[in-house]
Amino acid sequence: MVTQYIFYIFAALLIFSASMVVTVRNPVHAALFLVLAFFSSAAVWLILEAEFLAIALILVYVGAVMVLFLFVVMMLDINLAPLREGFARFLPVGIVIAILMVVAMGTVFNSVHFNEAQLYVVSPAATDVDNARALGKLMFTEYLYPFEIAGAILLVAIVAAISLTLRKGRPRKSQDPSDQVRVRREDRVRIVKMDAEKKSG
Amino acid sequence: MITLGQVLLLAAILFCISVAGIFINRKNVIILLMCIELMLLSVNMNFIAFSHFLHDMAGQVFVFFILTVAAAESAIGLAILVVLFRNRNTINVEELGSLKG
Amino acid sequence: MNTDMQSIYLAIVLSPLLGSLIAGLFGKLIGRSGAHWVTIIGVGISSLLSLYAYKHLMFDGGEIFNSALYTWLTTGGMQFEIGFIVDQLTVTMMVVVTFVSWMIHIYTIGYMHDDPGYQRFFSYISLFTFAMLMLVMSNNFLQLFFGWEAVGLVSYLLIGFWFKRDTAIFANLKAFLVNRVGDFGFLLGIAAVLMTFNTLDYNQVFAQAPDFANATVNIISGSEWSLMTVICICLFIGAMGKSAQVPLHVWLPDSMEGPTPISALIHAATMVTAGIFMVARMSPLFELSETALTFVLVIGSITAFFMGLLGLVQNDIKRVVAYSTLSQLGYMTVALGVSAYSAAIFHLVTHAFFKALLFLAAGSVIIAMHHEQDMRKMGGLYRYMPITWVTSLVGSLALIGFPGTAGFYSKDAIIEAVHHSSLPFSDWAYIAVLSGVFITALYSFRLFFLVFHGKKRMDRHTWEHLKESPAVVTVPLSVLAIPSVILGAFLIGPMLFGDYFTSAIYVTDQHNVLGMIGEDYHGVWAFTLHAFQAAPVYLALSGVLVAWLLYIKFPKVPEKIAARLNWVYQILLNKYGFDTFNQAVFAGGARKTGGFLWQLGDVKIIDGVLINGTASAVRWFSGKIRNIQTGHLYDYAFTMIIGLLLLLAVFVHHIME
Amino acid sequence: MLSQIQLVIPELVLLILASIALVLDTYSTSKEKLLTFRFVQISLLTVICLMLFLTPDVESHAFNNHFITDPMSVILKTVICIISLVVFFYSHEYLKEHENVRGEYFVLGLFAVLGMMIMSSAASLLTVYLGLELLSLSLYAMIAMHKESLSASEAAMKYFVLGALASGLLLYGISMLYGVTGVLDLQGISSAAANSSVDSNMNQMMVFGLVFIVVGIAFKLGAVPFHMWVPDIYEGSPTAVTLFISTAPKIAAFAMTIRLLSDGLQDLLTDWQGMLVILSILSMAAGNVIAISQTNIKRMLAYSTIAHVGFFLLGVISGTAGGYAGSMFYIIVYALMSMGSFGMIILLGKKGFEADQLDDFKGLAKRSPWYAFIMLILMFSMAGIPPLIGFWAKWFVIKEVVAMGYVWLVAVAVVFSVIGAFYYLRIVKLMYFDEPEKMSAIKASRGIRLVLSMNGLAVLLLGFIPGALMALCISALS
Amino acid sequence: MELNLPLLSLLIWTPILGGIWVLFVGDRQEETVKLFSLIVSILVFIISVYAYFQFDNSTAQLQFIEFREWIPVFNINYHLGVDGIAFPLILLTTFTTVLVILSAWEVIESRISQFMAAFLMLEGMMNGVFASVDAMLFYFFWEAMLIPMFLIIGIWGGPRRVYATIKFFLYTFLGSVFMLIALLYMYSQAGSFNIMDLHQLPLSLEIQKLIFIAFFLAFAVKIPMWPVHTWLPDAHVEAPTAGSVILAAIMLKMGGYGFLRFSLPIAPDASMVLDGFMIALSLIAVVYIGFVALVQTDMKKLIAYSSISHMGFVTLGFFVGFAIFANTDSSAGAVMALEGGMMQMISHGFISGALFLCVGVLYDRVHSREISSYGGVANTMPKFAAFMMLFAMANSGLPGTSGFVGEFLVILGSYQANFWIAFLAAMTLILGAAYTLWMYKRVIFGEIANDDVAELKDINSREMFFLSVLAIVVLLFGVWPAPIFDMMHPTIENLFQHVLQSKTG
Repeated sequence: MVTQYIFYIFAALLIFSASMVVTVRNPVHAALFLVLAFFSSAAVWLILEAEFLAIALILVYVGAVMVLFLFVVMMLDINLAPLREGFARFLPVGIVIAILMVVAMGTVFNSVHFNEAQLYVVSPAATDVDNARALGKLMFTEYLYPFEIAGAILLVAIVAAISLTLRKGRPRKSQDPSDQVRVRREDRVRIVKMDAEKKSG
Repeated sequence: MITLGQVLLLAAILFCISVAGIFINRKNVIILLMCIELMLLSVNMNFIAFSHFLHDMAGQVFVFFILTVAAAESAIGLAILVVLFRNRNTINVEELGSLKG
Repeated sequence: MNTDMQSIYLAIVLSPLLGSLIAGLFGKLIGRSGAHWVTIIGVGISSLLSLYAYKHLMFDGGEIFNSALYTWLTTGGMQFEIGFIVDQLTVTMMVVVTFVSWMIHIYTIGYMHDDPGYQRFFSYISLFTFAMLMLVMSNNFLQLFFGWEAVGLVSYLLIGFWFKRDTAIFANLKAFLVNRVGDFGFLLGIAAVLMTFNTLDYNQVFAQAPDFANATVNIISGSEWSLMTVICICLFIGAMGKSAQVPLHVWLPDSMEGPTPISALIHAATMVTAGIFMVARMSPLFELSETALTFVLVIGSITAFFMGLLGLVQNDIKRVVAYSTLSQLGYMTVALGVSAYSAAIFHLVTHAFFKALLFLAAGSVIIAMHHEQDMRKMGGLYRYMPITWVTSLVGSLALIGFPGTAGFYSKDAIIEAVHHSSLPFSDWAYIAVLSGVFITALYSFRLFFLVFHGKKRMDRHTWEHLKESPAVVTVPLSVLAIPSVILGAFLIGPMLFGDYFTSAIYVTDQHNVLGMIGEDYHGVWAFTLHAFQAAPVYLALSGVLVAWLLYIKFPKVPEKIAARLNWVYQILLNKYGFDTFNQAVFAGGARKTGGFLWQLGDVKIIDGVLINGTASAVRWFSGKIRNIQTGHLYDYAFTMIIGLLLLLAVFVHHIME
Repeated sequence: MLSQIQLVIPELVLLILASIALVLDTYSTSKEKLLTFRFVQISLLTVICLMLFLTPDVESHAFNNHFITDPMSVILKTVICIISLVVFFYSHEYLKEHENVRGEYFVLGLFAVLGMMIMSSAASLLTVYLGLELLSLSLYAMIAMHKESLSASEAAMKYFVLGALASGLLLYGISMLYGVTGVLDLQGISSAAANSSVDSNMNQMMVFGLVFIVVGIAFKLGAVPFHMWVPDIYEGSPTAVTLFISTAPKIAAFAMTIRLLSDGLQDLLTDWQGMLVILSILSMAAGNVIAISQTNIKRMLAYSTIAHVGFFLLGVISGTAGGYAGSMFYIIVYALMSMGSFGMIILLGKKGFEADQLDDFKGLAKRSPWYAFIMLILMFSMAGIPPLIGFWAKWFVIKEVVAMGYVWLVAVAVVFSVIGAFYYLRIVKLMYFDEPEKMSAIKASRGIRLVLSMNGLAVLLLGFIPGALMALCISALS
Repeated sequence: MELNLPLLSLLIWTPILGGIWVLFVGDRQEETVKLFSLIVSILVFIISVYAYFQFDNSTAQLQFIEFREWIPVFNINYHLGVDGIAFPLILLTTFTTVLVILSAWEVIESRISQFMAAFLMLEGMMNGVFASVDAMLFYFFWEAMLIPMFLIIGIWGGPRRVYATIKFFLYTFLGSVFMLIALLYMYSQAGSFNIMDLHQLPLSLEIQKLIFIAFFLAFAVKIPMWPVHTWLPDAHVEAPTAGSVILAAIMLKMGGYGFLRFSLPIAPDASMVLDGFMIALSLIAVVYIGFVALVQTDMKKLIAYSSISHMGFVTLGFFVGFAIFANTDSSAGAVMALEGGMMQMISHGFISGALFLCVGVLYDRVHSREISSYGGVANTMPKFAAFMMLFAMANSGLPGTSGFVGEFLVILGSYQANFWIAFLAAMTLILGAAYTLWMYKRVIFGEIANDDVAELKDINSREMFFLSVLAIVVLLFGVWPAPIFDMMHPTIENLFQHVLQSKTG
């Protein structure tokens, strides 16, 4: 009973923070709301007895990824002025679509009253098994192959991130005539759509 | 007691929010990345719910991998963002339209 | 026996062809004289051999030759063959054709004397002789059609011989096309024959014909037509084209644009009579359809009368003769109509000679006048060119049917025949041909007087150079003059009332008008005398008299009459408006239709709308929808989501059931 | 365990070699990074040999059904490696010409290949997903690697965001499948799907998941309306990368399609058939029509790719082994052709100048008859005219669809392919009927000339003897 | 002597390989290229003539059969063979190609090697089309042919060549793909692409109709029939002379060949049901197009339109058979009409080819195809005028020329079906003569129109040669067409018997 209420609370919190993430202007605030979202979902996971993942989410995500986000946001000192401009006119569309999807999915879930009974295979409830241990065990036995791949993926991420962001010294200022001759319009001119000036008064 | 349906619905809503976020956000690429994170979160929610009600660890393992990949993804995403910013001095999505037609 | 006759017949046909080829292909090498020698020899050979063949068949009682040379092609179990039949009818034609042609070859030497296209000309006329022989000697419809078209081709080439003259090349195109209209019917006729009899061989067709006498065919759904009528009328349409019967006569006067020898040979003596010959040849078919015969009769009489009238107002010497040809052809057709086939052939033969004669005479005049053809610029020539004068007098007499001349017998026979005929419209036709006699006389002697008598109206220069034409011209004239006078008397007996055409021509008893006439035929002399108790002679004489009055005695009168009866005069001048009508309706109409179909159908609808329309539509559409690709991330994401929702929608709907 | 490892030797070796290459790269100082390049080429060759000699052609699973090797996977992997080999060659030429050779480029390339191989022999949803990510992540990086190019970074960003979105959708579908069946390996899923036909509830849930999975696949293939990334990425990326994206990954995507839809969800045939029909028709229509109004050849080829995907899907739609074989044949042939076409663009390009405008092909026949001829072959092959292999590809696919009785669908397809023929013809027109703007002869290394010629001739000769390849594809899927 | 050569393969591959070799020789040695191409084409012609003497006229069976596996997985085979329908067309092809190569001798300046190569390859492919017994092989050649033709028109064509050639390509391509669908469908039924098997394949009437339509689209475009004919005038006008000749003389015939080889025997019941439709279209072609030809101001366009109208006779001859049979209940007339159609195709090959060559002769001198820019050519080019007269007459179906035979038989045949069909068909006697001779009059006759005409040189020996060869052929088959008929008679007889059996059920 209690758990149910806790679930509802955190669910509400999660939804709220998520919607804030997509609506606030300032990316820093967005990032912080995202953190909040992670926390609340971590809570939900705990209710669902995924302790290890809940912790991992906090540690890995909030600890690493989100910090990375914030770091980037800070590093690229983006002047937020243009980013502040209202997007209210797109909001309705977004909401409509969102509602639509929710309805679509909702109908499915309602039409199929999900609960344990109707699931395909329900293995007997594992009694007092340490979630972390069980996970770890699987990881290095059944899921060895995927685990390897995950390793590769991380390696790729590292290589990519480095080779993309690393700058070899300062970019040369010297000019290359051939480049200037062969320059193409696409590289130089960028057509930016702009609304007409508002008439004052 | 919570039912599976409720959690799925929660995940669904989260999913929809993130999706909506991707196309109502017309200014800031970083927010896009965050929306993606949200989407993955909702998927994770699904997996965990299922694995909970199925009493089956596979779901959680999957989530584990998703977390890993998501981390890698965001790393690369941010790297690209940096490159982009260095090139154009902006991360405004609306100005990201020189390739079209 | 048969085989060496075959080789003779082959020689008859091929020698002109050979001559033509040599003259045509190697004209440069052999030179002018070479050209005329080789062709004249060629035609001469075939002419002499034809005479021999005539003798062989008529007097030595040689049997009729009828066999195939080779198989043209075999299809669907049907054999199309090339072969000859040589019977009395054929051999008569052969003699006429080759003989006249020969004469004209000789005459040409003089007439075309200083024409650059000398060799070409000889090659053409020899080729014509070949084609004409193929036509008359054919033993089947296929070859008949071949010859039929071949003579058409040569006539086309010869009318346009002076291809620099616009009038000439207009005339030859016109001639060919009008003939094609005839052939159009002719071909359908042949098709009908093939369908009915499953063969194109004359004898087989004629043998089966009676079985189909009452057969009917359903052309326009509902109305049953007599099969034979359809066949015969179709065939006769062909004849109308070739033999210039109203309304397909329009090409013949214009064909006078060709050199005079051609007018004589093709457009008077031989080719134009092909139609007559063909109908005579088809007598076994025509006899089976009164309707067809009546049709022939009516067309013939119309031609005979109205075309004659036109001769009155023409001033071009050749055109006058041309119109007389038309009306004479009308006479022959009338004869055919009343089943007096032999009379028709008889007239054909005599006409061939005296009309050729007249033309050549006219030609000789034209030479003397330095190729001036307008009679109003002539006059009083008899003093300068006696031979021409005499011969053309003979010709004219024959033409008007002056008793004793060849024309007299044939024409009188026809008139008699019409008189005796019991077909509908025959009495009408009788009147037509009778009055035709008067008109003929009138215009012939109008010509005669205008050219040879009265005061000289030509310019000084011509006048001073007036002289008789050279021998190559006058000799043929004289040679042709003889048969024009005597031939009739010789032939009338056997040809009309004897068993000349024993098997060649078939007449049913109820149509056998000649038979009736034959009952009170007691020899040439009686026939001639008897003529004096009948109208024609007097009509002819009065015609001459009137001509004399109008053009010698009171030369002013004609203008007065013309002025008085102006509207009639205009109608006649405009040839009843046939040409204007054809030009406007057929020529113009066809071009308009073509332009319309092309511009609207092809260019606008099919190409414009369907083809290029589609293409440009796709292009335009492409240009439009490429803008879906806005280049903005959020739109892309949006599209993807919409796509997802679309699929979901399809599927949510699917689970609702 | 060892026996299991034996099965994955090619992947394993590739992984190791890739890592070595990474290290080696730091030592290859030359401007052209020849060392890395050579090594990468060699390692690919090694893998190919391993594939041919080691792997058993019998179907066998390993690692608790996360990995499968069967004739199809072997063939696909081999083809992928061979194509990548050539692609890297072209790329190296391109990078050399543009003085932008980066060792990581090839290393990442190797990882991408690894990802594709994993996809090709994935036996569980998890491995499919991981392989896909490995591939995509490498690709994002490879595109963005050209830091100076504005268009490249834009392309990279677009590709990244949309790709992430797509994989998110895919994951959602996977989670649904997992939820319904409680298993991750495709065998288990297919058996579950078999039962699902009796249990309507479950069936609906599965189909619900299926939609998302189809979307994921469609995105990877670039089928309308999930194609929006294709034109921009093709145009924006440096030609070398475009070349790569447009070839090998398509084959991997095919593998993924077969694995998920056929191995996993064959029992939901009727459901996904319907979806694919829609996608296929839309793709053929949009691709062919929009391509007509393009002026940039890379973009045009992008749209033609979309159209080809539509055609390729036909084979999958037929839902039979034959149909899959047809699609496999089609995608391989397509890879061959598009490799050649982009190779041609690379050949014509010079430093600081991408020959990616249609007008750059004007009068090529005068400048260099031979390459004009090669391009002619490629274009007509893409249009599907005999005697070129492209014809047989289309032929094979529509043959199967006709056999399944969807004649109307084929009719639509061929009409669009006729429309499509127009823009291929236009290139031929530019090359042969127009006058060149500049008469400069083409100067390129002997190597690329040779490879390109081989490529073109292969398209021609295979057109005369397509039998072997067809037989191979059929055997792969029987 | 009886040496067992793979004659058909030789006919197909000799020119193709020759063409490739020519490509590699390149434009540097022009003379070599020309000479070599000429030799190859002559060689091929000789082979075909040799084949003619080996050809057995008495049977309807396929001859010179060659069989090799090609794509065993789908039972597609390299299966060649010819019968009385295909073989005359092969002879036509080899014969025409020689003349075509001669005709281009001094005319083409640019990229001569590519030009010659294109034509040689084209010849090979065309032979392939006629010689294929396997439907896929047939289609393979059928489509492949588009490529060289596309280039020929596009590279060496006139001012609007690009429009014309793309139109030509897409038009024909669109038509053919439907044929492909039909073939694949039948393969899914019969499991074989062997045309002879397909002939035996039973099909319900509905299916037959669809298949018939599919084939119709392919062949009607090719032959071409109204209303899908509009590519032809453009293609003809823009193509270089040699191209027009090949197009007119052979490519069009493929449509007719297709009708005989596929439509009729594979969908006989459908053909019987739809024959009214086909006849109607054919008659429209004859009359409508006849009128259109009348008003053309461009010689080539005029000849192109006359080609369409003559092809109308071909299709008429092919499809009027059922009506004839119904009317006379004997196959004689039907066979006559069919063979008439065949003959029309062959003779049209010679005549239209000749006419295009004539126009080419003028074009090479004056560089205009407009009728109005000529007049009085006879004054300066008498020899030429004579030849053109002959061909013009042949074109308007004068007896004694090959042009007459086909029309004659078809008209005779169609009369047995219905008077009015014959009536409309016979209109061509008038229309054909009208548009041909009117053009002739305006171009050849009359006073010398302008200085260009005044400076014309009469035909040189090369032109003399190919024109006279054609003239001889036209006349020969005019006075003695029997050989051609003997060649095709058994086959067509047999074909019609086959067509009479219903395949439904």
